[in-house]
Amino acid sequence: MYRGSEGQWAFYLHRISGIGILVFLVLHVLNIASAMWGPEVSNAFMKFYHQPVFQLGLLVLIAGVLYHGFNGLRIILMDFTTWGVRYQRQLWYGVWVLFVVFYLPFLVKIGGGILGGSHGD
Amino acid sequence: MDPLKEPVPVMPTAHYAMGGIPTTLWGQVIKDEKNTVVPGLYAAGEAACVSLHGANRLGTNSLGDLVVFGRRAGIHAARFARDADYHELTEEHLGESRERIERIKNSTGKEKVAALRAELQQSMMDNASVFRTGELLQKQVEILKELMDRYKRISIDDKGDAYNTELVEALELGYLLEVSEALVHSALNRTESRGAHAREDYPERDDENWLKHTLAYKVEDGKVAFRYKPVVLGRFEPKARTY
Amino acid sequence: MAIKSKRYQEARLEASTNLELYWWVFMRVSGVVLVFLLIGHMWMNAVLVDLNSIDYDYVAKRLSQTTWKVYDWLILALALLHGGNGLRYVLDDWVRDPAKRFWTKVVIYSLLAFLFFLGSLSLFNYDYGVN
Amino acid sequence: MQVTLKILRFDPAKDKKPRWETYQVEAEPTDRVLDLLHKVKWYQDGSLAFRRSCGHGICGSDAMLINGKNRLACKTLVKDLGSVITVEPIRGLPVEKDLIVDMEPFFAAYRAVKPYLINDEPPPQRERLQSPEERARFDQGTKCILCASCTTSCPVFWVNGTYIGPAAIVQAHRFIFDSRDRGKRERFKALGSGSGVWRCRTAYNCTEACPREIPVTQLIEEVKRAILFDSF
Repeated sequence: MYRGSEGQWAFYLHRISGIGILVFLVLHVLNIASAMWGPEVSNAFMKFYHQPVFQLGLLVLIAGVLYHGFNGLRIILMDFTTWGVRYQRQLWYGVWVLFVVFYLPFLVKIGGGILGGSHGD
Repeated sequence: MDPLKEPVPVMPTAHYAMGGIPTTLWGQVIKDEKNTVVPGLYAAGEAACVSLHGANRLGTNSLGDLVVFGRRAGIHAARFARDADYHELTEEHLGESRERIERIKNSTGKEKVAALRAELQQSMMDNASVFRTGELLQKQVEILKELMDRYKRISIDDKGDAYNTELVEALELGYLLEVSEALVHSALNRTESRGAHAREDYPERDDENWLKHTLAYKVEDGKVAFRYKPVVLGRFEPKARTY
Repeated sequence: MAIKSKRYQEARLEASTNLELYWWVFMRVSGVVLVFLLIGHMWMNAVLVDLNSIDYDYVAKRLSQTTWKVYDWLILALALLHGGNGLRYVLDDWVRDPAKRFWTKVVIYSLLAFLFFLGSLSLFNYDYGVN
Repeated sequence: MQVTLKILRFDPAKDKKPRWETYQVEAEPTDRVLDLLHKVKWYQDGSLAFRRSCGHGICGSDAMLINGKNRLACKTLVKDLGSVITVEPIRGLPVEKDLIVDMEPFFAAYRAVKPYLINDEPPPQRERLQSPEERARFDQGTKCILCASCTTSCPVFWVNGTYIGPAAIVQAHRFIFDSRDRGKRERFKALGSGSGVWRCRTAYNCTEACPREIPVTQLIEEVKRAILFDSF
């Protein structure tokens, strides 16, 4: 593995999270669109997705969205300011600070749900 | 490194090789004192000697060699290539070069290129440096004879054809030896001091006998013959360096 | 790169249009918008409500309001375009064989177009029995 | 000190794929990696092949992947690496032999950005004058020695062989921002294509690899903005 530093990992994570989000988007749209076939089909789908393993997956997804989004803002700052490139490292750490701040509520709520065993019914 | 805590490493390097393959103002190689051109052969840069610098060459002076005479040589060579016809290239033409390569590749001698080169460098540094004497140079003549002899018994590990840099280094050592021979014999021959050639046994410049270029010709290993070419003086006459 | 492409696909990669520039700008503009839309979307559906209580009725009630229809459709459209183009970058990087790359793209673009059609349909063309 | 030198070797005449070879070398902490390679080549295994020329970080011929990073062998000291040193050829270019790679794709990209002054206006009576500020605008790019450390450290270049690469973009920058040059539109053509500057993903490996300390990513971003503002 090439021993690159922050920038390299920022890029790899951005790419992986992006692909992950796109895959989820496919499932999500199919899931919501199932409503067109009426309450029975739709509720069956939803119940399936309410299993804890998918909740964990959802936590990973939310992490991906938050990272991809905040790092995307970092990229925009680097592209359109004269100082962004110079402070790319600090900006990346800033991305993680924002990430933690925004991720905690999701972690508490969804994580609590998984541990609390409420599976929607 | 921190110069307050450790000594600064200092390493001498070869700054520039003065002299070289004599050329015309267009970079064409000339082979004798009558400026006879070798058609189609060009030299430029440090390898060449348009005699731009006189008997001493100062830092960055070689820019002139590159920017002016490199360009002129390129222009002339391109012109020559456009008008010239191809020569028939036969096995016979390749013979000598191929033989040289095959001899090194197939040799089972015990001499190693790196060791021989290190000896050559050290002895040239000791005996044919900036300040030289007849005695030291004579000693170096003998050392070169011996090194030339041992060079015939070098062998290499790499027998391959692709990027055989070991073979290249072996060939280069042969050329280094030949250039060293030309340098040492010429320096021994020139019994005066001029520019960067400082003979401690002949400290004065001698324009009467030595205001001329030396052309060195290899006769056989350890034997060099000389011819001389007049110096073309322009607006500036040689003067003693008194500062 | 000097012209050395042997296939149409490679030639297009080397062609000099402003297309790549426009996509580059789009990625940044859509990215900024998506960050806010998605954080809002996730916050509303995973923090403000219990995720596990979401069922047909919840979705139906939500999607009966035009605001959320437009909001969700904006996410759908921008995310598909942003993600689709991102995937194109990835494929251009990772799939070197031009023929393979071409067919992978055909399949993926078709899938994304189908998703867009399906998603839009479920958002606008269906009233979920709530009026 | 004793140094264990691991070199990724490849001989096209014998090997199907590269293999690791280990050498024990006696070294001073102030020795350069190039010195170690010479010790191996001259006194242990003459078949080891690598490029080097000036040995002073100017000619740009001995860029290698040393302990996981692209560096010049002639500027990297043993004391900064420790007693186990791995040396591999730079990535993304075809290996010819051992540490020697085929640089042709690299130079093809270099030629594509027309790295020379373009100006059709009739030459002035004397020089084309330039203020110190105008000269400073492109100063950083002039330090490039074309060693390919940046381009071959780029994660996009490794997987996408058609990407023009940081080095070529730095060279383009050097002329785009030269007040005497009139050829930026021609360069934008090469840079604006699918394999051009928009492929850059700002991973910063190039900036960190540059032995001349050129802020490569910053120059690339400046080129992006130059094309952007030129088009809108």
